[in-house]
Amino acid sequence: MTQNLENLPKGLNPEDLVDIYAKMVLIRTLDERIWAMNRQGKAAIVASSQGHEAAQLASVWALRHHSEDYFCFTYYRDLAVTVAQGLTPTETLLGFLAKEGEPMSGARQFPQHGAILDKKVINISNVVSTHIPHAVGWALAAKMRGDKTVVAAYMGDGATSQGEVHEAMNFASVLKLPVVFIVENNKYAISVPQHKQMNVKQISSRAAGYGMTGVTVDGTDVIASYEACAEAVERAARGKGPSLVELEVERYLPHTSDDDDSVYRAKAEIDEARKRDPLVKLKDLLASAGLMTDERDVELRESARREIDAATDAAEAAPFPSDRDVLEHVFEEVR
Amino acid sequence: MTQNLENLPKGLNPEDLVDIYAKMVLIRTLDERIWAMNRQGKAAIVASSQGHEAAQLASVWALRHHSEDYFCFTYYRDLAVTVAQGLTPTETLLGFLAKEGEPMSGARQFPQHGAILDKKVINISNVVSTHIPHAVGWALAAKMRGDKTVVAAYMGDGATSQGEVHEAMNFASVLKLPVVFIVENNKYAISVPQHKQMNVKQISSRAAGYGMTGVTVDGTDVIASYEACAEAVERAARGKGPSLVELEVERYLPHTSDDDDSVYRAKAEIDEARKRDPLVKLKDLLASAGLMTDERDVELRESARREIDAATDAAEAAPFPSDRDVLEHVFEEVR
Amino acid sequence: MAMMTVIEAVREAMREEMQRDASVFVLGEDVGRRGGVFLATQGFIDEFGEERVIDTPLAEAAIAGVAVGAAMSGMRPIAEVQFGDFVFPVFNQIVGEAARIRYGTKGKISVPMVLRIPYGGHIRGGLFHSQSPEAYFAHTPGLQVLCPATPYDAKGLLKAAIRSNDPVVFLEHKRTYRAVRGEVPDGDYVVPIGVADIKRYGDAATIITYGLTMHYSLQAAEVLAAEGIEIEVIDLRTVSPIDRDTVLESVRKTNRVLVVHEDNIALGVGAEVSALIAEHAFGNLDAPVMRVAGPDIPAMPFAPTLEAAYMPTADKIEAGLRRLLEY
Amino acid sequence: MAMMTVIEAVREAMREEMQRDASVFVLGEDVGRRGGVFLATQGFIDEFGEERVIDTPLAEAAIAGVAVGAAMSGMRPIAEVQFGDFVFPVFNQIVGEAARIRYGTKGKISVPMVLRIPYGGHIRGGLFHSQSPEAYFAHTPGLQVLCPATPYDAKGLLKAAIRSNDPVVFLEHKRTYRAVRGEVPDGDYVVPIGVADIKRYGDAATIITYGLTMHYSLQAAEVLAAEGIEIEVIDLRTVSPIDRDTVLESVRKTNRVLVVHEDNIALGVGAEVSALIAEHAFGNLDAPVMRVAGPDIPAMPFAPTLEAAYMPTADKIEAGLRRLLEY
Ligand SMILES: Cc1ncc(C[n+]2csc(CCOP(=O)(O)OP(=O)(O)O)c2C)c(N)n1
Ligand SMILES: Cc1ncc(C[n+]2csc(CCOP(=O)(O)OP(=O)(O)O)c2C)c(N)n1
Ligand SMILES: [Mg+2]
Ligand SMILES: [Mg+2]
Repeated sequence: MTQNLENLPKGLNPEDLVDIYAKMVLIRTLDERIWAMNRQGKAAIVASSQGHEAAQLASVWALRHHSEDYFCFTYYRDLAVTVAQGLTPTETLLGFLAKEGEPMSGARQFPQHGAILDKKVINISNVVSTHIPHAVGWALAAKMRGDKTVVAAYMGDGATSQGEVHEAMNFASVLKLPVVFIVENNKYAISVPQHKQMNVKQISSRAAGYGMTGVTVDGTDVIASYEACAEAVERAARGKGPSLVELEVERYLPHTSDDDDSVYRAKAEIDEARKRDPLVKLKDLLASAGLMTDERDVELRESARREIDAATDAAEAAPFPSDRDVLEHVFEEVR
Repeated sequence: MTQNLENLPKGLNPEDLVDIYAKMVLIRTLDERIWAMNRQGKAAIVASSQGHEAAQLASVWALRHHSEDYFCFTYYRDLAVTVAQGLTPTETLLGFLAKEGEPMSGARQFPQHGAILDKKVINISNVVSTHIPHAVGWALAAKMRGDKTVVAAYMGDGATSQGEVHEAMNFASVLKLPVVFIVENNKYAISVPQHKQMNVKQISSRAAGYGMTGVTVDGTDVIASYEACAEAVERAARGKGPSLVELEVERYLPHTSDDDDSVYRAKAEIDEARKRDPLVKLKDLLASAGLMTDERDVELRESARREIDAATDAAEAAPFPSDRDVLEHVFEEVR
Repeated sequence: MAMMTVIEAVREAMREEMQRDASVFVLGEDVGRRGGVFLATQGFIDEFGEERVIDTPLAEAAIAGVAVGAAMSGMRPIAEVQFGDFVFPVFNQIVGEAARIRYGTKGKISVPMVLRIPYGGHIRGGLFHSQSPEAYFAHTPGLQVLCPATPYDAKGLLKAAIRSNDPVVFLEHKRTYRAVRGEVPDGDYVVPIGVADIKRYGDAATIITYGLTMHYSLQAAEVLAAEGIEIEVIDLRTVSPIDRDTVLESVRKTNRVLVVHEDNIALGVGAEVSALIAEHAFGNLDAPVMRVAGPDIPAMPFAPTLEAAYMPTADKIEAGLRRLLEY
Repeated sequence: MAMMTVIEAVREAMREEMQRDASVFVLGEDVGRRGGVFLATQGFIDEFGEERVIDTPLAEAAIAGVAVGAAMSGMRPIAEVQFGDFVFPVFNQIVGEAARIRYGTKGKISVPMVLRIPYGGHIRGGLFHSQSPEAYFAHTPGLQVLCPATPYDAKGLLKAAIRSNDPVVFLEHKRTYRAVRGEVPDGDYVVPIGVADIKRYGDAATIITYGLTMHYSLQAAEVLAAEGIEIEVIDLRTVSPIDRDTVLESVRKTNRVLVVHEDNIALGVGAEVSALIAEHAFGNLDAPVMRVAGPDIPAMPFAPTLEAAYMPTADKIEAGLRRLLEY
């Protein structure tokens, strides 16, 4: 642990950590359920958030506590962001099962894709990195309108190789836009390890070339992640322009349910990574601070399981969307 | 001057400087002639190299002296590179007048575009930065074949904002390819000044984010430019991967003959820039070292004028290309 | 009524819309102090300030992508790409993203942006300053693709484009910028998107065209008119979605169709026009639908002789008409 | 003869060409240890080493652009884009550059590269894993665009593509990868680029198609065959340049044409086929050239019900045939 609970970063209270832990338990339970439903042939495709939860939740708490308003441009692995922002487990599962009532895209898109504007989350596309310029544009619009939105743009390590990320980061820095670029570096782009993606150890080393602040922290550590994100959010909120926050996380499962990581990743490496499990780390921290007991933890897990069970039932019971509107929403009016 | 002639960088001799000066005089004379021919309505479009000559010629001399073999991917402003590589003034002018016999594209393309393989120059496209991945691919091919080619990839400051530059630099660094990225930073992309293009003073600050060496030097100073390029070429030749060399130059004329810089650039700024004229600086250096006299300079200028006069006559006398082959070379065979 | 050129009409449309609606802004390379390389935004930076007239870095994907993001949040950006040939870096954002966002959010988010693209050749632009990219966009459901030919249409369509709640690719033919003058009414008006215009009435045959070749088609029609043969000239104006009604009605009247465009022939807009006519007016045709278009070579060579060999000019259109009429 | 799937045929073609010619190499995301996300290069890294099987950063423009540069210098790169939907970042390099390099150097430089793209839907790919991008490339002079439907054609065409001295966009339908098995001869053979194949002979009407819908077209033809109506099915295989001779000859025989593809209808490949037939076989048609294709919506929604509504399946093709025959 980088910090003890006496010395938490500004804005973060011990109760926040308890709340974050409870969310993390719920999200891990949900994530595991979705994966299982894929193996049962029910969910067509899944990208797991397991190992990324601390980074994702810390960023959301930092946005909440350090901006007047914010908006999240997520990517497919950001289950913890969407759930923290209010997408319910049932809604989430409607997405994974492509059922009627799915709120992001009406099941036109892969799960977790589309928009939930009232929950401040947009994730339009599966094309890696296309959302980074969108996030910058959203921030530009906010600045032009004079509202106080800070935009969080989430991406993986692999995404940073895309030209559009370069263009968008540069653009945001020139115009000093309120954006926080959050890189969840799990050291793999599908099978391609970091050293084949880039010749640097820290992606944050790119920030200097855009004239912005960049920092790399342990993304399995909620407190360190919170602190780094909070500083970046504050910079954005104060009109000081964008920042790049690299959160070093772990990917415990294959890239997606379609992937087989055994051909490119040693089991020992994953076992080693498991030692940094954000869930375990946060629980241990809370326990050592007297804020969590094994009994309370079991309670949390059981209540999570019950909630996910109920959501599963609801989602399974829902019908597939009717195809009647398949031609609609190409344009404002059907032509 | 950053150096005196006693202390020249490895590989650079005083005679080289005299040769470079003579080339510079020829190229400046040619460049001025082309601009004049545009104003006479004869040359449709011109991008002047004036102010960039020291940087361009120093890079060519560095490539010659520090690699076994090399190849240049130039851009439209690299007249000094193409001429130093052997494109004659007549051939050059055939290009600007779009005449039969133009060697780079058969006058299918803008002047200076196409390829002169025997002269180791390719400049396919007017689309800024598309050649940077090509240069990297050429270097990859050289490395795969085991030949010793070092590839020079020339671009302007504006070009560095393009996503493809990011992708290509990263790619080259991961694979440790023999490339020297040469940025001729004249602080303008047409009318857009550097501070609206990027939030950094030195473009070379991007290099660290790719894990490569980056350096910024005075590109109106032949010796400093040579030294920076030579080190980069040697790194590439020794298998140490790519480098980014930023040469700070001046653009004395509008972006192209189609541009009117008076609406966005103060005359005083250009007057100030004229004080760094690479031609004047090199002449003064040679004179102070006893390697150039006013008489010899006048001789050089007059011989250049005669050569360009003859080339002008030859190019003007040439016919336009016949349109008979306009459908050819879409594919290997006409379909 | 005022006489103005196409570039003046474009400038007026943007200026009036920016005056009318604070959510409209422009971004692109050199649009600020320089006023754009074709001066479409001349004077804007003084009138509207740097905040609404944004000189961008040289990065088309970001220009387009930032515009998409701003439009998603309710602004009405007008993004400029300097030349049609430099448009490919925007494909990911425009063809891949902007076109699908309404559909992919089931109508929750729209993208009210305009991508302005000076395009086309016959200006000695050579291989990389002459491109006609409209067909790529016209193949993409979710995009509205406009190619005005006259100052009147340029102004009225650009206003409609800026006001549209869906993305518009707005193509301005470079040669028309200064070469084409015409009357433009004073005050506000829009030309509806998706509606073709009959620029000349006739009964012997119909030319379906747009952009610069609309003018060349009118010239060819004049030549035949001198011989008493009246050609109808339809200016599509919107090349996607195509105005089927106007096209089919004319076909039913003239029974002969020549499609004319500058873009190369294979899968050019003319292919879709021809296919639509085949599907919906098969029984009305006295002759095959013929096409006069750029040859299938990369557009378009630099030397004047080579450029002329590429370009579908009035004489080539006239020859096409005679072939059609003789069938 | 061996029975194999399309993905196996693709893999075999590449492996044999890499064994034959040291200048052939592959690059793309995950092509190394992972063997590609569809396993097209499974085992290659062990057989050919990291130097010729290059796992790249996640950067399609660089993958394409580096391949262009390597090809210009005489190598024969095979670049992989993981899904057709992620292909837009390569447009600048492929549509803008690779396609024009031979022309723009007057034949001095060629670009002998292959861009392999797993494409197409009906695999629950949703809005961003189902794209059919062939028409964009087919509109581009200088590109050869291949869409094999069977293992035999996949292997033979891919070999021809690798040996071609001009750039090839090689589209492999994802649903055919494992679903379609067929005989493939032992040993070396090529299928010539630009030559269509009659996959079924008939006289009542001609279906012109390619890719996955070729199989669905054969299914529809079987249904009608049971009623004694024989449909000819032409598999274009090369969608650009189109094999006019084979197409026109069949039209002259059957006098009725249905064009079928999965890509959306407006300016899909079917538009060019229809326009070509209009131009060159007008007098041979007993009915309009009709099209069965994806609707003009962004391809293709995720939910199974919605995907089915998009997809041109055998029953929709059968209905199209009946409409055509009744005309
Ligand atoms: C432009 C594009 N190229 C390729 C893909 C296929 N793809 C999906 S995710 C992915 C890897 C992304 O890695 P990273 O950004 O590190 O995110 P992670 O999945 O590791 O969280 C790839 C290659 C894609 N979706 N979009
Ligand atoms: C992709 C693309 N966008 C825009 C242009 C138009 N354009 C031509 S040169 C240029 C500025 C280039 O500036 P820089 O790279 O600094 O080179 P310089 O001309 O200053 O030497 C622009 C915007 C282009 N040719 N290609
Ligand atoms: Mg990753
Ligand atoms: Mg510059």
